[in-house]
Amino acid sequence: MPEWLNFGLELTVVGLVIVFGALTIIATAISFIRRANDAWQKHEDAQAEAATQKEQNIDTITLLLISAAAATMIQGRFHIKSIRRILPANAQRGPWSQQGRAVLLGSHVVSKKRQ
Amino acid sequence: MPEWLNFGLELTVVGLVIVFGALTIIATAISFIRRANDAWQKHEDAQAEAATQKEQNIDTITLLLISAAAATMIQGRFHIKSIRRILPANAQRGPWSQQGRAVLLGSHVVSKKRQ
Amino acid sequence: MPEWLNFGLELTVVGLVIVFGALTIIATAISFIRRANDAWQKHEDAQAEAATQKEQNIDTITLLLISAAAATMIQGRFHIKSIRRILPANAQRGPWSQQGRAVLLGSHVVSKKRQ
Amino acid sequence: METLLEFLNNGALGNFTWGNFCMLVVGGFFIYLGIAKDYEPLLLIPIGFGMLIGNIPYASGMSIGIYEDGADGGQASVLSILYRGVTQGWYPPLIFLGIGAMTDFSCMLASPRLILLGAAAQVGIFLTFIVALAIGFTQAEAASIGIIGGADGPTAIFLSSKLAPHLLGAIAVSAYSYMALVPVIQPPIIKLLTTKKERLIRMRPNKPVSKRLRILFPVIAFLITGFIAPGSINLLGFLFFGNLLKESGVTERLAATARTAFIDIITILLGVTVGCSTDASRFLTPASIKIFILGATSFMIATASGVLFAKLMNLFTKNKINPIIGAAGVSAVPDSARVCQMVGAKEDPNNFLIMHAMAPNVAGVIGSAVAAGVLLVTFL
Amino acid sequence: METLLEFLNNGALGNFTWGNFCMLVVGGFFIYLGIAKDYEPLLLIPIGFGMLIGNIPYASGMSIGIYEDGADGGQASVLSILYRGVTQGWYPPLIFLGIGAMTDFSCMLASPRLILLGAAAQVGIFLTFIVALAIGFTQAEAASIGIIGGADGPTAIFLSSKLAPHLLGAIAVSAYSYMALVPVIQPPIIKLLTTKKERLIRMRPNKPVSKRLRILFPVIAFLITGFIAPGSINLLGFLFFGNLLKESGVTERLAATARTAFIDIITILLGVTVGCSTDASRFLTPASIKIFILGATSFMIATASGVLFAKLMNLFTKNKINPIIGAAGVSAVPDSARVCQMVGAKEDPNNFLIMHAMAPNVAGVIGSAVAAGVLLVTFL
Amino acid sequence: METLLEFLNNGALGNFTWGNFCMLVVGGFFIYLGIAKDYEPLLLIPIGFGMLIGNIPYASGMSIGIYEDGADGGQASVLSILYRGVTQGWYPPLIFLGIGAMTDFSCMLASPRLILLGAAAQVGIFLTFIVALAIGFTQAEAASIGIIGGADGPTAIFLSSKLAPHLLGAIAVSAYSYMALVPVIQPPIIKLLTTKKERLIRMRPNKPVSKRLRILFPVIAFLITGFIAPGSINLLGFLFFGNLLKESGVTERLAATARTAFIDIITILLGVTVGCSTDASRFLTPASIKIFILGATSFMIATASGVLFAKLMNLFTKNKINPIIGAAGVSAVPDSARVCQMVGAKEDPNNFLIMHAMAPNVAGVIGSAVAAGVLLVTFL
Ligand code: NA
Ligand code: NA
Ligand code: NA
Repeated sequence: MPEWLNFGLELTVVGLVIVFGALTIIATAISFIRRANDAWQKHEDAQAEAATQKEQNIDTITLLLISAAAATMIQGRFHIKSIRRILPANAQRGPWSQQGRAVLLGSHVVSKKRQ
Repeated sequence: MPEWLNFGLELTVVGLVIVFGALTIIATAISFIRRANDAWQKHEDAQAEAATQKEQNIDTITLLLISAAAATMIQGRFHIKSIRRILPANAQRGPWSQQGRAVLLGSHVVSKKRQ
Repeated sequence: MPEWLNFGLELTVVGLVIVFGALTIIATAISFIRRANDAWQKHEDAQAEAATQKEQNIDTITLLLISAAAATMIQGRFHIKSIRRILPANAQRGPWSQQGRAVLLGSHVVSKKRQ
Repeated sequence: METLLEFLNNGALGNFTWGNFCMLVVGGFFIYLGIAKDYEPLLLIPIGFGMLIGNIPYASGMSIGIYEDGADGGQASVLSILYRGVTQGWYPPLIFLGIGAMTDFSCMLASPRLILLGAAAQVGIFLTFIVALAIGFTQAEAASIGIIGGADGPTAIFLSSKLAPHLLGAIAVSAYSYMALVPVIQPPIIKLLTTKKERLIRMRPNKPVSKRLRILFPVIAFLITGFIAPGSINLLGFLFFGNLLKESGVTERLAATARTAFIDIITILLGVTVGCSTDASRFLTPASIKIFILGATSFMIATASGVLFAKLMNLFTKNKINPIIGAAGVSAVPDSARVCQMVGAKEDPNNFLIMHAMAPNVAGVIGSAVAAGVLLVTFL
Repeated sequence: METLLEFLNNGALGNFTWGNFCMLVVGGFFIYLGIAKDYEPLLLIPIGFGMLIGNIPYASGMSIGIYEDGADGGQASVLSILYRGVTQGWYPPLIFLGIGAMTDFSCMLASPRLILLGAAAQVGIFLTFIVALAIGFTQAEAASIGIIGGADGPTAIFLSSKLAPHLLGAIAVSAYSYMALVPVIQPPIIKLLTTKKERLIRMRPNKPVSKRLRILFPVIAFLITGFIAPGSINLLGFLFFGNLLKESGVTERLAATARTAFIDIITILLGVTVGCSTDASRFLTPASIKIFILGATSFMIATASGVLFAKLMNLFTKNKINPIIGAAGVSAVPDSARVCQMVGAKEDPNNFLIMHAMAPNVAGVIGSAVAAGVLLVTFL
Repeated sequence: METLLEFLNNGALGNFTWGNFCMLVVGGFFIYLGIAKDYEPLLLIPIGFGMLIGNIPYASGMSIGIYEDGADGGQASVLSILYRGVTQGWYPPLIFLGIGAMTDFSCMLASPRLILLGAAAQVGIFLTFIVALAIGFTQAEAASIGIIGGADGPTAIFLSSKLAPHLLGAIAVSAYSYMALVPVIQPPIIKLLTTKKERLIRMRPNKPVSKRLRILFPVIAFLITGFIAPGSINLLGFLFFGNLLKESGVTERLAATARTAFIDIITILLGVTVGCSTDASRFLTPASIKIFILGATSFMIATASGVLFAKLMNLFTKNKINPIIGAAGVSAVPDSARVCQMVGAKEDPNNFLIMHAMAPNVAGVIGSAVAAGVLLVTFL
């Protein structure tokens, strides 16, 4: 058998073993996690609630931001009772998006008078 | 006549000939195509129909995707009769946009239960 | 006092003087401008009107663009009396956005017949 | 007057060759395929127009051409600078970042066993490697040619930029051409290798996948592939990173940019420069012809082995797999999955294979990246 | 205390020059023009702020300045790295890509004869070239100065980065300044060269343009210009490529990115670095003054020749052209077209010239790019 | 068979070290913090995943690793190329461009006196510098470590890339870690240094700020900071330039791109490459431990000095400041401002501190950039 064929076959075997190996391990890991999932489910639901908690929490921030802005404008003569939420619950969170909101808000506050 | 002026004028002539040449040829080509267009028109209309055909075809894909997803959720107990098309006919086609739809779809399927 | 401590303290002093200096000057500048603002206000209002003037002016352009396009389509048989403005007053101005409008417009004109 | 003639002579007209003419025709044909036939237009149109740019003939030495990279002391041309992303191999990982950010792996996570089909389709890579050796290519060249069967443009470009830069143009173009031609190449092979009865097999709809699994997957899959084939981390690292950005739920703004503006920019630059690199004098060679033939072979072997492996799996499982979806293992996301759907729909319009086909489809991307990693560390 | 004083001395205060002061004022004025007068704000504001950055004086050798490119072995400054896109000339083609993706050529396709007006306006480039030779600039310098009359910032930057890098700052700034001042420069010239009767000429509304023509145009136009003036393919290749992405109908996502995020990013980087490059010690020279004067001349000649050529054409056609739109041939898209509209509307508010003016306007972009190609291959 | 084993040996498995393992765990932990705790996910997730990529072990010399920059004549790895934006220091200014385009300075413009709080918080930088000198770091290293107290990732990366490249990984990671941990670090310090009565102080709502002031601010602030500390223009030039794009009202399209696609792209590349640079063999050193401890110190000193300075100011003004907002002077925009809001709300739910806290918050960004400029010119 010529050298190149020999080498080619060897590499083919090694290569396929590695490719199949990698993907098989991934597949196994996935099925394992899926099975484990039911056990985790309970814990997850707990987390989910916590999450909504946090969600609320963030809304509070927004609420405060808005109230603050409003206060800024109306010099605190009135009081905000409720605010309809304009962002979906799963909107981008994270500092920068918050910042983003603040930005919009800020300019909005200003625009009121000047734009 | 000084050398620089000589050279300058020569370049000016050459340059203008080339600029006018290029744009004139373009203009001519365009008018030619415009004239040829009427002849092509018939053929084009034929194509246009074909296109709508294809369009349909792609919608079918979408339809199947959606049905499949629905099936996934309702474990095929019901049957989808008709689906309102949410994308304009001239929406981006091409693999990635398809992919895009699949993505949205996938997450939608999941969100149903988990989000 | 060891050399490094000596150096460290010196740099700290210099650094803080510069940081406080810079920010203090900024703060002073801002308050100065704020005070000057009232004086400028009158002039600003004048400008504001000029701005709306210009705004109008730009709308005129848009109006003409649209009329032109319309004329293109209806071969000038009718006449446009009024056009509802689709862009907010503070939409991006500047050449490219104008260009952008022209683009949309152009393709719109064409699409009418061919798309 | 002489000046004018002389000028035109030094320009395109003077340096015209029939090779350039052929390439211009090919470029125009690519554009036509993209627009009229809607074959992978996002790839074919940039590549096609790039071919036009790259084959306008002119006297060299004016730092216009894509190969005038300033190595000869002259100024590097604009095209050669934009081409660096290809030659230095950093466009492909960035494209994988965007692909990861737009790919939904749930179909694959829902039925892990189908992942193996994505492995099976890589057989094409290695068999083609052997054939390429047989007809006299060097080992590194053969490896770069074989990867065409991976049906992943970025993977092919990345590997050949490292192993066989001089063949990059031909390899990239044939890889993208065949990816565009998937709807033409695959159906006959699928029909040939499957019985009507097999093509009628219906598969159970997938159960939904938990958010946690979708978040854990990119991390775990990266670690596994990275440890087994470190050569693949450049590609898979960015693929799974992009997917984590998508699934994490807290980095949506990054994922959104990665799958829109970012991947679009890189796609434009990659496509047009790869097209430009097909200068006739370098591209129209016997080697290119061989590469195109080998590429086709590679694609067919890959499709066939995917299908056959599905049938093999059916011998050992009671919950039968429709062997059509084995063809999706070649990746070429998501075209080959759509092909499977259509082939299946021909037999039974209510058989929704596409959701199942997406599993081997995306698995195939991982599979060929791992194979590329193996070849990279073997020959670099 | 000494340390503090010494520190401040090594800083801006110690190295202050009146030249810097002037440039800071100019920068502020550019910003004012952009905001208060809305003159090309997308260009003037980045350039203006760049002038502020580039003229803060400081002791060099801290790899802060845009000219500290590490050639002297030191570290390349951030600004010098971002400036490479200008000096290596790859920002302009990328901007042309975006312009192509946002330009609608239908107005031009609807009345091809108006394209010639876009050629006529290029006379300014070559006459200015002669004048520049006359007052002692080298040929390469003269060519780069002449191109200012092309009224295309990217074209001017591209050519001068290749032919006269040392004049790039002055050329770029004057090109953009005059583009911004089009509404001031052109009207008087137009009025001077046309009769009221001519300005009242109404032109027939355009017929719509078929989609096929709009798709074929970028390909054909690129081949024609490429073959005749290969030196222009770097600019026109990307311009027409972008336009094909727009018109093809199947690559809208690429076109959308090219005309938004992509061109915006490059515009920001180009503008601010060009502004930074106007360091007083390099910018405030007799040469710059001459360049500004020549640039103005170039603009006026271009406008005039456009208008006069329109009148010339009217001698040979029965379907008269309103000579006002000849002025749009200088490009400066779409400002000069808007100027034509306004000048025309002064005489007859119901005369819609802008759609017609867009034709020579976009043709002018092509014309000056071709001229740049000619100059490039002649002097490189 | 041997080939296979040998292959695996040359791969990750053969080169595995416990150091890599630790770093992989840390990376996973970062990702967990970002997702589960929502701590700065836009930073922690890219950095965390980068740590995974950077700590997959492999035999070097395959141009995979981020440190294989081709200096040894080999091919530069993709990661090393993307990492250049960090080592050459041009990612940070571009991020500042985007931050400027998304930051609304009106809160600060409405009550200028609060700017001083942003200066006070920089005390942490210099005191930490002294401590770092004390425990044996070189002056340049000590400066780079002190800047962690600036609580600005980009500033810290920019400075250390110039002064102490070998510590960049550790400094960047600790800077971002502590920025993410602001909600954990600051509250106790605030409570410790303030009385309930002080925390209950209500501040007058701000009056609106005129558009003109918002436009003038970036220009004037840049000139002031530039003249006093030229070393800061790379950072502040882009910050204020971005802000001018936002406020000018005529460059909104540029500002919009700068604060979305542009900053997102740079954030992705910066985060993942910084993460990759934490290769265990370089990262797990005594120096890193010290840096983390010093970083924490720096953060605490900064917070404390902000709060204390607020109390100091209250001695001289009748219109009292709520000392809580002094903590926002460390920047870490906008987290620390949110922390102030929460701490204040604990005492009085109707006390809206956040609008006031934004003032020292954004002022802190300017403050630490100026401090960085001082350190840069002192030690470069
Ligand atoms: Na594949
Ligand atoms: Na022009
Ligand atoms: Na700070």
